[in-house]
Amino acid sequence: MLLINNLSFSRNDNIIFQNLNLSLSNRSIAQIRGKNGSGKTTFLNVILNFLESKTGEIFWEGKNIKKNIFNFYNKTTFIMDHNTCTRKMTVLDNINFWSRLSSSKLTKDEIVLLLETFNIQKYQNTKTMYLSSGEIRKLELLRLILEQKKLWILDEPYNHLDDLSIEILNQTFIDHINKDGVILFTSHLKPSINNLEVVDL
Amino acid sequence: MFNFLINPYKFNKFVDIIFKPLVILTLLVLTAGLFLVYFSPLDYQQGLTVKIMYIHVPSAWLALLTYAIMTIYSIIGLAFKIPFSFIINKAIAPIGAVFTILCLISGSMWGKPMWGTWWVWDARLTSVAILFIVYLLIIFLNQTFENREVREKTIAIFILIGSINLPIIKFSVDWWNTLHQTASISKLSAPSIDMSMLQPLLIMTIGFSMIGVIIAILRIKAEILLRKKFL
Amino acid sequence: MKLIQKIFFFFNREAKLFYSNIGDLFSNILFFFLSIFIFVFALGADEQLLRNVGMGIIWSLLLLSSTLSLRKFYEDDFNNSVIKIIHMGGMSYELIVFLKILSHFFFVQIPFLASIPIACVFFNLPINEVYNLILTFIIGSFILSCLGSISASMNLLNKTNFSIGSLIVLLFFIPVIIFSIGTNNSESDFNSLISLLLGIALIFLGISPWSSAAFIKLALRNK
Amino acid sequence: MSLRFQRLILILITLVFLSAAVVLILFNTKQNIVFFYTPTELIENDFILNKKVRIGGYVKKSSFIKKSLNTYEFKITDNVNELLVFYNGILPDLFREGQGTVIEGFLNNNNNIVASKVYAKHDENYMPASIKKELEKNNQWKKNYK
Repeated sequence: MLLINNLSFSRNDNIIFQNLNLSLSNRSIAQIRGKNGSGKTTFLNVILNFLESKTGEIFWEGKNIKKNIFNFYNKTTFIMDHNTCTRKMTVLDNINFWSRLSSSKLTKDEIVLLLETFNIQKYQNTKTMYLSSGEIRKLELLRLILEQKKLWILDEPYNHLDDLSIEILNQTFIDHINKDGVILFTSHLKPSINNLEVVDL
Repeated sequence: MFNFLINPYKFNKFVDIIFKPLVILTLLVLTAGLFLVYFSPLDYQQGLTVKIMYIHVPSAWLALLTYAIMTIYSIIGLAFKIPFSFIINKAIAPIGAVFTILCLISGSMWGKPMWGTWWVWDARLTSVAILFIVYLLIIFLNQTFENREVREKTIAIFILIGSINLPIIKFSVDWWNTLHQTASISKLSAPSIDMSMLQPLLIMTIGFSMIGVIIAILRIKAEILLRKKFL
Repeated sequence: MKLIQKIFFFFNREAKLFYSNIGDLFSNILFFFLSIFIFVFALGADEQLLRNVGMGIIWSLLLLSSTLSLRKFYEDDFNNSVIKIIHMGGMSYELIVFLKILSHFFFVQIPFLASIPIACVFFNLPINEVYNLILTFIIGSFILSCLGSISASMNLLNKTNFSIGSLIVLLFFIPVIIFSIGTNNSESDFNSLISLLLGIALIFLGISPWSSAAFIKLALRNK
Repeated sequence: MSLRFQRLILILITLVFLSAAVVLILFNTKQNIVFFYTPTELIENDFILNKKVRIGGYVKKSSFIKKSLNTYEFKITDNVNELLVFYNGILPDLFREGQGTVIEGFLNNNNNIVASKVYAKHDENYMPASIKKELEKNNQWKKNYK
């Protein structure tokens, strides 16, 4: 249950966005639309407390996130628009590191099964710098399922993906919502997901 | 009363009033200082070479004073988030650097006849040289970062870290027995410098600090105008 | 309990990263040995001169060659925002910096330690000077890692000239060099100098997590 | 492990480190960054033969002998004990008996020094030459060196 009331942010006094209100109950998905440079990524960073908001607060499950930030982080996965996997490490090393970092309960063969669904299993032991950008993007999105967190925050999840992968991604979104998760993502595409809440910046 | 030191607009108003009289006063003080130094007596030990003291000592004091002012302003800037203090930091860094190099050059010119060598590696001289390097680093840091906020905060933190050097310079003569002599003025007993030499020294110090203040005013005003263009 | 496991896997990842680009380390050590040769050729091969001057040269070359690997500290982890993910994984920035300093100490400074005896042979230093050099380098290299972390985090957004970072390291390393070479002339008593070096190491260990974390937060806010 | 709890532990660790560091540094700053030793200090921590050493003190009155052109012999003392100094080279013009001086040189065996460099140390009193003459005239001039 994510609640944002009259959030405003300005970077050396030119205002990026002003008194923005949003409330996401369980089993809900929201999309943030806006032209480029309208502050979509900044909005996500402000929600995750990487940027200081000028006014307004953010509540997760009724508690202000500034008070106990790690409980909030413990239940959130953040997929950024740029790739965060380490280029010099192999795909499996990255996945092991992520799963240990978020102490996820997936076993080894479940992970291999996951790789097959995203059909990047044949690159298991190659370094990520040799993968194509689409495959790296899929590896990033794989972290969503790997960490099994309640709140998903994604930044431009659809770029670099082919149609088949977009279909798989939408399917994972719907499965996650049915298991009463919360999803918030920014994109300029118009995905075909029903009861999608749209926020315009 | 003192918030012209913190607020740029009040600073501009205050400065426009006092600038002209300050320049005239400085010229007067400096000419008076020149005459006093010319007629000041020779030292019983060193004779004529003591006259270098009238440049060496004021520039040394002002070098330390400028760095102390910059430290105070970085604390104000970081703790109370007053942007004007970063402008002042950027403006008076070169002034401190000039005073330090003046102090080093006049010191080594004075050292050759007195001690017998241009430069000796002892605590006081090395720490003043380090202070000069810190000043140069601050000036270079001012040109590195693109983002203004990052640049100001980084330099402010760097000034704070560098301020460990101030006590070392001040007390280096007392803590470790160095070739440089201990302070003549700050002794608790009567100052071990004769009255007829103390007066020109104080006059020259006032003259030097007024020159410093004038240049600082000009640089700060220029910096404010520069900042307005971007704001 | 989970935090200790995370810390262990943080080091695991650092080890993997270190072994994946081992070439960097060898280029640093090669720089160290090549500059030793240059000094020997510059000074001429007279035995007695090299013996007197050896410890000072080795110490300053160690310092210079360890400032080469400054950029690697936070640069690539910061650019692909892995720091944000680790922070979200449950580690505060100060802890990340502390672990980075430890891993830099183990993976960069210890190989230098291994190369000191070979360098001492080139300068045929007496055995007690070699012992002094190794002991002071262990403490000195830890101070170097702390200083490297501060100056690397200070220059995260500094795209233009990165040499300011190594200037800062050299500037704050002056007292350490004075004391560690001081262990050589025998009037000053040995263990008071070593405890002085330990004192400086503890000071830098105390301030570097906080200042580096502050710089990283500042850089993250203005990426 | 909430953020504040982690930060609290790190604050405690830093305070422990800083206090230990301050104790270590203040305890033994005195002896080792020394520009020069006084003769007594040198004699106390037993001579170091043919090791470059710097000694500071005052030139003993009436101990200054000019052997030949540019070679001198004088005693350096700190009013407790003294050392004999041999030096050949140019003396700084401030150098004379009773004046503070710093000597760099090597100790040979029977506690005298072959100096390689002699600095004249200027103490912190400045006084015009004219007043010194008057004081000498009515002989209140006394040189009390501590």
